[in-house]
Amino acid sequence: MWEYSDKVKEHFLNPRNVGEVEGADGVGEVGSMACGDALKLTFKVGDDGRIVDAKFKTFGCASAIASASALTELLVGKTVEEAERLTNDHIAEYLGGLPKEKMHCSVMGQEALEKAIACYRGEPDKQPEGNVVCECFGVTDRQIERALSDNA
Amino acid sequence: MKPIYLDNNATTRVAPEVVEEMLPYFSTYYGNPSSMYTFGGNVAKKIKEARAKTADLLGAQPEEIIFTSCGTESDSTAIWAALRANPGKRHVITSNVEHPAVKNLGEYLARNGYRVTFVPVDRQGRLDLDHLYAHLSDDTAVVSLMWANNETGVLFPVEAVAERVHKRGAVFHTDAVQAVGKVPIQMAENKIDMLALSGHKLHAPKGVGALYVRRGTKFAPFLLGGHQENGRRGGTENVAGIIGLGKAAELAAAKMEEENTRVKAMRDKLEQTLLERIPNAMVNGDPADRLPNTSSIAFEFVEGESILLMMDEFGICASSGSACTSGSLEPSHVLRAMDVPFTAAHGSIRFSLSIYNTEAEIDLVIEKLPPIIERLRKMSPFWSEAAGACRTAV
Amino acid sequence: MKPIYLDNNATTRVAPEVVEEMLPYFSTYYGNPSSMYTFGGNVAKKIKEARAKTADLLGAQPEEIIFTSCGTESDSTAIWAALRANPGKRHVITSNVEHPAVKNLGEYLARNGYRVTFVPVDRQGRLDLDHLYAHLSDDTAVVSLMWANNETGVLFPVEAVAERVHKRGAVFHTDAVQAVGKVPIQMAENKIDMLALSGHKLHAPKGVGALYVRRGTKFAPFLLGGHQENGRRGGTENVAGIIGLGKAAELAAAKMEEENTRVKAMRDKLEQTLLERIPNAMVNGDPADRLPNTSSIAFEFVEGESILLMMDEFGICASSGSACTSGSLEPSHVLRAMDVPFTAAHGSIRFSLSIYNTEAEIDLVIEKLPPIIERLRKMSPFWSEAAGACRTAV
Ligand SMILES: Cc1ncc(COP(=O)(O)O)c(C=O)c1O
Ligand SMILES: Cc1ncc(COP(=O)(O)O)c(C=O)c1O
Ligand code: FES
Ligand code: FES
Repeated sequence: MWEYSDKVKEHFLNPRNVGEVEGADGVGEVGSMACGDALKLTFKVGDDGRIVDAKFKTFGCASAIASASALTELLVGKTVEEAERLTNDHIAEYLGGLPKEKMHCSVMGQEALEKAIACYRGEPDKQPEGNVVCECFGVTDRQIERALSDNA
Repeated sequence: MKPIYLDNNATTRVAPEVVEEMLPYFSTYYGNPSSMYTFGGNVAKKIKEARAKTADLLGAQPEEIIFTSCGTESDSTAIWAALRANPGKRHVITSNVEHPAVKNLGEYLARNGYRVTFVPVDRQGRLDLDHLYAHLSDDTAVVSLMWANNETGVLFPVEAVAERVHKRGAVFHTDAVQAVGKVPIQMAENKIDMLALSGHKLHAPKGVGALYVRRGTKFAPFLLGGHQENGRRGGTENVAGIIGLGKAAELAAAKMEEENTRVKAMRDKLEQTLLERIPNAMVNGDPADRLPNTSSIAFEFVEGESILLMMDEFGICASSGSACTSGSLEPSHVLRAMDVPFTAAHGSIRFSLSIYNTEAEIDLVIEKLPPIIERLRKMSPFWSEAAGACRTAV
Repeated sequence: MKPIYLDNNATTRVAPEVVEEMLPYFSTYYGNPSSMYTFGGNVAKKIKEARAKTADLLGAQPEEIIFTSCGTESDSTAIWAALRANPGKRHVITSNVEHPAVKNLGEYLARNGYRVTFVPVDRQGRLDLDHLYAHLSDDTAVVSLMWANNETGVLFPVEAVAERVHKRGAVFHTDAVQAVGKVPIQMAENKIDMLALSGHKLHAPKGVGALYVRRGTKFAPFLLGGHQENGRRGGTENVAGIIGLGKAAELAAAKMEEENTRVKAMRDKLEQTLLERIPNAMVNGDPADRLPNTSSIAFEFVEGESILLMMDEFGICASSGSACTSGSLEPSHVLRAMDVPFTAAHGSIRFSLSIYNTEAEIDLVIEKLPPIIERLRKMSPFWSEAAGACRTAV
């Protein structure tokens, strides 16, 4: 059994902001429809440049759900520039930590956020750096290394 | 919270009768069965009794039973014994849906100088017999096939295969860890050379197993040491565990009927009702030839761990993939071997019942699970898109 | 009849505190520690606790402990791991007074492509260190020496040897089955790479053991299977046994002092009084460097089995040779390796005490044994001849 923090459990059992924001300004999808875990993040930016609404849909384990839920909470009220500085480390920290085998679930959150911000700015999709080591999750070795060192 | 325990293929509750039988052998009759004096000799007698009871459950002779520490050790012992007894032969046959106890040993052998054939299964988890027989050769030392699959409950026709394998001069071993106590086994009437069982799957404690070795089968010990188990397994006997296994074997023989009637009926009710109430759900594995207690159901577009943890809130215990491979993030190798699509494999849950389950427990699961699946599907990006199309397409 | 149990090197009484700790894990908390739900997770936590306690007894880290099914499995695991980690090296060093768990594996290796050096001991059972170091070479994969001898209690200087072996680039393993709980062990302060222990020698149940593997030591599993024990030992964990071992380790740490004072004093009284009262009797093994609980005494001109059975009439339990080799008619290989004359080896009795023994029990043995020896000697053809001469000659 994974040792999940109470906060992870709480977010898993009562996830915030499930769904899709209507008329979203930013949309980020990561993961593969064909074979693995996936996360779709949508957000809306208000007139003051701050994120007013963020929602997620995910196909994934408890930590994927909790990470996505945490991410949406972290996003609301931030400017896009502030949001850009969020990493999976912040997500994990917000949740009181994640088991190291489950770090990729929070990485998925960070990835979706990067894509959603790129989408918001009208930038083309960036190819991830490093080698994709897990096709299912679309996770690269660089991302895993980063996740592990961020959380060491 | 008292658990609603539907994970009996992972492990079982030790029967209270078994605990009672074991208890005196910890602090009161703690002698070493190898000892010269009465205080040890009495323990040896009790082990003899346990050996006879275990043999009885299998329709075997007491001297054909070797006690081990678990199913895994029994499997390793069998396969290594067959290889050591036939040093000239370098080929092994097994299936690609075996428990890690056999699978990982097979992969080890493949890396260490043996040719290993992993026989495939079809979409229902049924063994490709033509493939197996086509690869059986004079070089085949051992064929190891599970009697019943731990994840799907699918039964392999091991008795028929053993006959052909035996004629061909190879040793036939079966991992019967999930079959013993659930399907009738009569070793006196088949040609299986070795058979592995594990105590904790039949209401004996964890940490004790047994290996049946047919009289006359060439044998070499896996665990070298003292003269215990007639020189076939070194190490001081797990006395209490063995006595517990003997008692559990006796109970299993008496409850086999109930397992195949009352337990089966509860399994069927659970399965049928869940399939009725939950769209895009399907059974994994051949329903026609299956253990009476097992049901593996795929709930498409949701993820197994999430289901398990939400069920955990109600004390419902089941498993996604086998307990032995949890802790890994991979979907089960058994479901992959059966070509179950990923969206379904990821959301597969195994329910495995025992005589300790009640109708009321089944009813509770039937009540609690459909809303859980619905809730998780609402979060799933796949579901919203697939819902319309899939509801009819599957 | 309550036994007077002086055979604690064969096995021990499970401490009542240990049984109490184990009991709930049979029929109440029976979940599989690998499971996803709370009912299994709680069991995993309890195993974690047991691992920490076992590590504490050894002055080790929890992740350095692998639970096994017995001392024999721990020994096999260690030696095979060292060989597999160093496939280029084909030489093994051990002693010729090892327990069958190591001895028989050594002999197997000698028949299967390895060179094995069995280092001799002297008349007192002390290791010939010059012999050992002379044979240590770049080809040596592993040196396996027991910390304490099960028959005589003689201690080998394993920490000193480990230092030299390590410098030479070989793995050092010690079979510490008899030492753990009787002599202080601080793995953090020595260079021993692996160490085997067995639960039932320290008031945990039979059927559970542990292997210490120093962090950084290359390892390959002996029992392949599931991911249990961090991938280092397949097979569902002997949950109750492991929990029992953890508790026993905690108790052993607390009782180490008593073992080396009260128990040692009883052993010394028993030994000295028997030597005073029985002519032609002598201690086997170096009295200066010995376990506190063990005394092996040779009663010349009589036969061990007869002594044991006559003592059995009074409920006195002891052993001739090790329990593991009884059932064979051969005199102990340990005493033969020490060059104990046959007339003495055959009549050697091992007394091994524990904290459960009382002064009154010792007094009873002191009262009952001399007449038994006398009676048997009266029947012995050797005695009548030797009596006059030997009484003074020894
Ligand atoms: C020194 C020594 N090593 C190994 C063993 C084997 O332990 P087990 O019987 O638990 O396998 C014993 C006990 O019989 C022993 O005394
Ligand atoms: C089919 C099968 N074989 C082998 C095993 C291994 O048994 P054990 O965990 O007792 O070693 C199991 C149980 O996990 C099993 O289900
Ligand atoms: S998202 Fe699949 S393991 Fe976490
Ligand atoms: S005379 Fe029977 S064993 Fe020695």
